[in-house]
Amino acid sequence: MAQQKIYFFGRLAEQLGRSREVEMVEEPITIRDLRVALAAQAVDFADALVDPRVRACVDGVIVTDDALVRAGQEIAFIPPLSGG
Amino acid sequence: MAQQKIYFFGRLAEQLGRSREVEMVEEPITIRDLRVALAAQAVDFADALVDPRVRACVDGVIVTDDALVRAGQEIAFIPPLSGG
Amino acid sequence: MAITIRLEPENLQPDAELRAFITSLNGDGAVVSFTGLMRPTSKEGEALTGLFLDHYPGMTERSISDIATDAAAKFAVEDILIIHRCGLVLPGAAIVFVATSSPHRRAAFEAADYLMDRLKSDAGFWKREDTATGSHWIEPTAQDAKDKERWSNIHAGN
Amino acid sequence: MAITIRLEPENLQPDAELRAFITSLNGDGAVVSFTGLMRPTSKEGEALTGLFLDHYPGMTERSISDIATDAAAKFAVEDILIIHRCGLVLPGAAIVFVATSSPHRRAAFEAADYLMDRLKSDAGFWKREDTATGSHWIEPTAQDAKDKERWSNIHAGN
Repeated sequence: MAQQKIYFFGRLAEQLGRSREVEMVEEPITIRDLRVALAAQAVDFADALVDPRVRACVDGVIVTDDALVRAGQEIAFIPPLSGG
Repeated sequence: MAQQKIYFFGRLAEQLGRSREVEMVEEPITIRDLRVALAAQAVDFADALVDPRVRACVDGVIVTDDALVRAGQEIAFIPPLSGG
Repeated sequence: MAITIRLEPENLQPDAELRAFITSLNGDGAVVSFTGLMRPTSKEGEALTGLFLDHYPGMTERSISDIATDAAAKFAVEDILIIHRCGLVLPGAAIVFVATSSPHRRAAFEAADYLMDRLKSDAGFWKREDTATGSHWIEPTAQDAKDKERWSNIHAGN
Repeated sequence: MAITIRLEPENLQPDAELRAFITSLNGDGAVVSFTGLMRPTSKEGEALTGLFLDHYPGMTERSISDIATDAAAKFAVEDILIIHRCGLVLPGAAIVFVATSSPHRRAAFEAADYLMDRLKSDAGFWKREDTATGSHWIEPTAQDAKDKERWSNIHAGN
């Protein structure tokens, strides 16, 4: 089972820290399933992960919940952008 | 008969110099009559004075040919403005 | 044609940036700049002690670069410079500096205006307003979305 | 609200002017600047050695001041700065620098755009283009008149 770093930005980074090490229980996995798996592992960021306004980024690109992700890719969860 | 300085700008200043001393044969006088009087006194700027695109300024304000001017006011003839 | 993008973590000096931009030009006649300064109060009128801009390295630069590329495609501009602060900005300090150049001024004005509307809604930042009594994270406003929409129906063929 | 107008006979430095303008602001968030640089060729493509701007002291300043006052009445801007070269300008040097500030960027952009359109057609200058083989005086173009007209039907009620 691979260790995986998950990054957070904005409000989420303030609440949860800049990143967390989690277990990738299976892979490839959809973002939708990853949210559920991570929420079970890390109770304190369950709220963030189930909020549909919080979106996932894979390798720096915002993706939908259907996107597949593998261990070793850069994974982040981000709140709505504020703009510049 | 009063001495009067007439100023020129742009192309006219290049052709005629920055200013000329002339005689105010009568006053007040309309710009229209002043053009004729000055053209008779100063042959080299007759062409400039009869050109309708060359306009008169009195005390720094562009005026029509009907405007009356007196000796002692600041009088200038200007070619069309180039803008900034 | 040159596009330059920079995230500035420390101190953004609009005058030095304008000088460097003008010095780098190659015969263009028109330069438009926009400087966005941190206002000392929030939209609600609270006094602000700071504005924190969080960013996602790589993703944020790409979001700005995409905006600049879109502007270059839409308008007949020669050079585009975008410098955006990240980190903590203090009241009165510059948050963003944008400069555009073109042979004629219309394109330079339009491109700078467009860049700002896009940056305001699409740049990859998370902003937190700090007051003496607390802080809160802010989201794009309806006005930002409306400003961006100004550009959706024009220049469509360009 | 402050309007500042200056004729500059020697050397116009956009960066220093932008710095001074920003330093003088009182909490405004948006600053737009326009810098007009002398292009090295005429509209007809001849290489230029210089551009001479003749002016009528007093009248020229008043023409610029009137334009600034009109802009202040039309747009919700706070401060307006216009610095215009007079005398001999060399290729690549700045001819005009305009800066506007306002709480929100739309007014600052519109006012700067308006000021330039008006200055181009209504500022009290006579311009002579110098080439290696001679020089000629230039008159406002049809494009300048058209640019100025852009503003005649909008903001009529403001």
